[in-house]
Amino acid sequence: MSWDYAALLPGAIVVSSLLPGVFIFLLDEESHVLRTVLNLFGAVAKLVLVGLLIYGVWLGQVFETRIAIAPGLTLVLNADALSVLFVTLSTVLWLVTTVYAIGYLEHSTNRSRFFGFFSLCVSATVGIALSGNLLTFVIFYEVLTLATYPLVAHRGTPEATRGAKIYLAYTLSGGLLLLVGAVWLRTLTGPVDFVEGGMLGDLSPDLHGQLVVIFALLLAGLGVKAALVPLHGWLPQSMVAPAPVSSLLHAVAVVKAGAFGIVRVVYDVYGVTLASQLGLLTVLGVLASFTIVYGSVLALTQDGLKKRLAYSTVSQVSYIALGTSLLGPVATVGGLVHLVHQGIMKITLFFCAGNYAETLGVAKVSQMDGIGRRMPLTTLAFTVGALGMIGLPPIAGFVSKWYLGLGGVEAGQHWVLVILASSTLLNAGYFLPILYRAWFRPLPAEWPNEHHFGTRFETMHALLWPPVITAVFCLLAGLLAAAPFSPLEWARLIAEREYGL
Amino acid sequence: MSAPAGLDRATERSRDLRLLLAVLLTLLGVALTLVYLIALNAGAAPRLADLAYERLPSTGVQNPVTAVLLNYRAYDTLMELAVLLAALLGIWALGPAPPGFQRSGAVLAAMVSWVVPLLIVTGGYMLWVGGYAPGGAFQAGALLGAAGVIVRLAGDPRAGLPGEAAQRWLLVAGVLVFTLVGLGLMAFGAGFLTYPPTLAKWLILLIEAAATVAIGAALAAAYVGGRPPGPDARPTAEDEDALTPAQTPANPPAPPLDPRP
Amino acid sequence: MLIAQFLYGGAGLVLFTLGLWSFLVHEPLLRKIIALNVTGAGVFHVLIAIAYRGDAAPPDPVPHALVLTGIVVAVSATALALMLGARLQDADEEDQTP
Amino acid sequence: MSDAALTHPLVLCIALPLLGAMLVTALPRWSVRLGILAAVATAAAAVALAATVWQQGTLHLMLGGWDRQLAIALRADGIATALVLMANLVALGISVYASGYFHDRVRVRSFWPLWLLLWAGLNGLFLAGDLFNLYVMLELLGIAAAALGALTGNRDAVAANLRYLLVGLLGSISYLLGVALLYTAYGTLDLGLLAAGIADSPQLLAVNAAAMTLMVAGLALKAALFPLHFWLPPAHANAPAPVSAALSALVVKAVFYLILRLWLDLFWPITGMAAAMLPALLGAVAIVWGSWRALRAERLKLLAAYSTVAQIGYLFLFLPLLAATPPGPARDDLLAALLLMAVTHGFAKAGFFLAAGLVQTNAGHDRIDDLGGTAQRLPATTFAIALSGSALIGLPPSGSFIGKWLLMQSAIATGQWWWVIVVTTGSLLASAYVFRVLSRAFGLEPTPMRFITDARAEVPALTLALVSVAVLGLASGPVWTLLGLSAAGVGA
Repeated sequence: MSWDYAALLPGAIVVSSLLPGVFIFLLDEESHVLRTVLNLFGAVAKLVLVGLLIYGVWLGQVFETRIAIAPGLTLVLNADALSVLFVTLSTVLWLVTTVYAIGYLEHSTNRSRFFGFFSLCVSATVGIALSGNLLTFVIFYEVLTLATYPLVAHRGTPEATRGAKIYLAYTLSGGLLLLVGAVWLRTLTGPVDFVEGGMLGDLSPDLHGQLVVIFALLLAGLGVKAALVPLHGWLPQSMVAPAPVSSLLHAVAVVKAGAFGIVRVVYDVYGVTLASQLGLLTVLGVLASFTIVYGSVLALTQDGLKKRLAYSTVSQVSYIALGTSLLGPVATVGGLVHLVHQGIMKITLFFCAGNYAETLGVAKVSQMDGIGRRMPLTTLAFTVGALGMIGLPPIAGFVSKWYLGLGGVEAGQHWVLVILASSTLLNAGYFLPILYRAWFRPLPAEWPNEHHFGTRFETMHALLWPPVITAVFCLLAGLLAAAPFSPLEWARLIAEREYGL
Repeated sequence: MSAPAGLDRATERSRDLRLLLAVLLTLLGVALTLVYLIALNAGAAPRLADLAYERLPSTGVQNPVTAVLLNYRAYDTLMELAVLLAALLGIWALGPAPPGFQRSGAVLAAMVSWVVPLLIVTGGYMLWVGGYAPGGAFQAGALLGAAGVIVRLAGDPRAGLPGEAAQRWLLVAGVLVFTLVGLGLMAFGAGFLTYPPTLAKWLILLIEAAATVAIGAALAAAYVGGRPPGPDARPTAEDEDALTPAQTPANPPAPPLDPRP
Repeated sequence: MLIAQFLYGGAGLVLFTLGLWSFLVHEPLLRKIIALNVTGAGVFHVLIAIAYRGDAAPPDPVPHALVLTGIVVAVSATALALMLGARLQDADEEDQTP
Repeated sequence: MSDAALTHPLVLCIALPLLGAMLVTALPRWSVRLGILAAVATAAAAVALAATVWQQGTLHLMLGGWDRQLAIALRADGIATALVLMANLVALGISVYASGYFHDRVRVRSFWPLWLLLWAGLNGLFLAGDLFNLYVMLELLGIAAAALGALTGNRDAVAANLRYLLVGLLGSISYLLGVALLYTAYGTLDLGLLAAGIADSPQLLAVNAAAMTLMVAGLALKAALFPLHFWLPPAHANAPAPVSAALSALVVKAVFYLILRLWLDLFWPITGMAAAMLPALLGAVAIVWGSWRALRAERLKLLAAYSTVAQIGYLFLFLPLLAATPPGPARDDLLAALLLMAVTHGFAKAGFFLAAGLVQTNAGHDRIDDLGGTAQRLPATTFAIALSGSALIGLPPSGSFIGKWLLMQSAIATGQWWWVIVVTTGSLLASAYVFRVLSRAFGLEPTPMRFITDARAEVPALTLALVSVAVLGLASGPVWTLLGLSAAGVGA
């Protein structure tokens, strides 16, 4: 263990939210100011550290924290291009969500508990992002489960308890399968480090049978969090959580952790070549395609706004898996860039849904008539997110779908276009009626539960600006897709390295 | 009609079970006997006997059993005194002693006044003789305990033991002296319970004397069957037991035992 | 090996088995406690038998000492078991009276 | 005599609690203060012992300075030291907790001497190198434990602990007969000499096998290996919380330690795969059955007690894996994993019981279904339950996660994959029962204002739980070092 800057930075990124989290638990409930300071300090510190990391990686520095937890079992945190993509996404959205959560929850109950686990949750997420081997990934993956459970259960209502229980049942079972797969893989190869291009290529073909079974275990474990059908059952149930939690679960942490894990396993453990040779990509592609269509179909019928968004997540996250399952760098770019794009678009939508609920008591699509006139900025942000999801240029979602389609053609899998087209139609089917209602229907006489926060704007600042900012991100990610350091360019860099181009 | 039939079946089944158990235990007995036969013939004899006798002159005692108990394996004996004390403390934890028996009549009282001193004197003799002939702290302690039993039967609720405070010192005497001697020897560089040959005899006698008192007191106190009655047993105001007076008691005190007829 | 040694030790093993039987079969506490003591006595017999080295040689003092220790342990455990039993009986009687 | 000075902590670990027990017995008015003093001194001796063993390796002491055959040996090797260290730190935590737990004068006076005697017995058992001395220690443990368990004085507790005492006695007598057979055949009681004798005497297979069966069966009864576990749940669930913690975390563990010692050191020539299968199968059933009963338990402490039945089962799964793994790094890993599981469970279960006791004191009961408000009112306590609970499940980062990881790895590597199914089933059931409790903490109760409400009770529980997770889970390397295993050669 060496303790220089390069060896400390990845660890410090994890600790920067972990430590504030621990202190927040210990705080008295009434220490509003101190808690807010700790929250923001953690989020900003993490952002600064990630900035240093990006800069260093751009300069070609190697960052790696290694902690031997037992002989032969080493916790490795390091920064390759893929980790940087995910860690940046989580850190930026974390800061925004923290601001939003402070506005949303600082006046409700059990704040110390909530913000403590909130910090643990993001620590686990960046831990996942920076994991340098499968062991580390499994550890943070499980910690993420444990840290999000109290957030889902936070409201304390019977539905919340039930939703949290279902969430836990799914994720812990999935975690166990992942664990068994990881242990099994380790008996075959020794420590499973994430290596660009995969590390199982040299394994004797006799073991390929075992590798298929292990892949099934790993995919089952990761698929739960990534909400691959039929493992998605927990996600709509966990909608009982407060809005910032839903945002976090859907855009940054849980769902993304699963999708990110699938990317890691396919590219950096198995390697695309081996994975395609073993027929694993086909299985993944079929599962992802089915999930994309199935999630969208279910979203059509939901009246609850958050439920509709939840099913939309089920569908959209599988774009990442779809991109991963297509052999060829272009599709990879599409999948990876969607990791970021889906994140910023979905978080915008959830923030907006939270604003509607908090300001007007509106939780259902059928109550949203004319809401655009009452809350124009929020609804504008919502519109950007929704159109992006549908894939309208120049918003971010268009870029993802373009590359996915192109990748499908490149890989000779033309059916991908059919999936994308039908998904786009379905997206439009469940988002456009909302937009129509919001902008063109008359205002109702009275909102279900209206609050006035005494600001010039439609709602309080801490709630209003986060979705506006993320909506701007959605536009920028699409408009400036070709600029250096854009998500697209970064995804290209990763794809080039994975394919050794 | 069905209930008795069910009962019959139950007894029948338990009879079958007993039969099975009997068969199994018989097999176990036979197997153990065979194994024991093999073990006896394994050629381990004389086992530790010769060595124990060979080292006897440097143990400070001439009785080989005492040498084993108080020297070679003194540590066992120390812990065994702790076992006895633990059992007694466990009995005390269960509640106060039931009241004793009614005062004995004149005949019994006269006999007791003869027998008890005799037992105590015999105990002292046993303790002394243990150094070179069969006897020792256990036998002596057992006699003292028996004296206590007789005294309690004759009507003394405390079985001739002093009040609780003093009794506690008697009970811990054995282990306390034993441990302190052991640690003292260690402090002087001899090693825990490693007696210098010149002092061995007297140290062993000291330990044995304390052990005799402790064993006698523990046996008698165990027969009393609970925390000793007497003025000591009543709670006093200036007690320092609980450092904080604290909220509500964690658990209510155990109800006292029913007085026995 | 001496035949007396085998017979005496073997008798100890018979005691051990009988005690075990009684412990497993009989319900009343007192019988169980006595059964355990019989079982223990069986083991002590075996130890005493090992100590015997014929009439000519003095016996091995180590097993004797072990048995002495074992007896004190057995007495202690028996005393505690009896008192626990008595306490239990009291509690049951209290339950029945009101 | 610097060599002699090295072995002082070996003696002090046993003599100090013994001395403390005498003082608190004789001076009952000072029970708590003297008791805490003795606890701190004993724990310090244990730390000193660990430090000495860490530097010097295994310590040996022939008490009385006699020949090896004649004397009673004390010895501290890596396994013993690791467990001594765990037991003493846990016991220190329990002592601090207990100093505020009992309020009734009689209970205070009864608890401390018995507790220190139990402690002396624990250390004595871990450090003993003599088969008969181990018998005395077992009895000391058994009697002190039963007496402590019955301390509440209620009917259920007395009945359960009477049963515990009798069952324990039967177990010790069986063990003693095994010792008698070994003395008959080999003429010594010293563990090391006996081990050599047994290794040299394959012709005495019948004696060895019979002695092993008697001893291990008797100890399995005391260690509550399924189906001999029936006495444990009522005894542990009805004892006062600090006692439950000691019984579940330490006493059962000490007996298992003795089984392991006999299995690995003494009877290794005959404890091959065939012999190991039976205890492992029983362990597997214990895992599933114990976890299932824990899930169905209505009371928090009963849940914890059944969880102990399951956790003991895990330890027995290691036996066939050890038998199937040739000496080398893989076997070292396995041994370390076994120890890590035992040590982690010690900390976790103690933390769990102490926290459960606090919940019980505050709520006035421990029915899980009605715990809501209390669990939510005491964040630190609920945290202790959560942390120790995740160690019981084996979630990362806890010591038992590493233990289970290595256990499963070895099971797959040796082709005994069925244990993986057992472990995953057990983990799932454990998650279910732990979160069944934790979900009570998320209700609509009023928000607690402080993290800690009763420091003297909550800090020990939380600390013990935290050690099982953060310390043992993230830095378990010292376990390997203490076992004297080279970390360098360890790999897949």
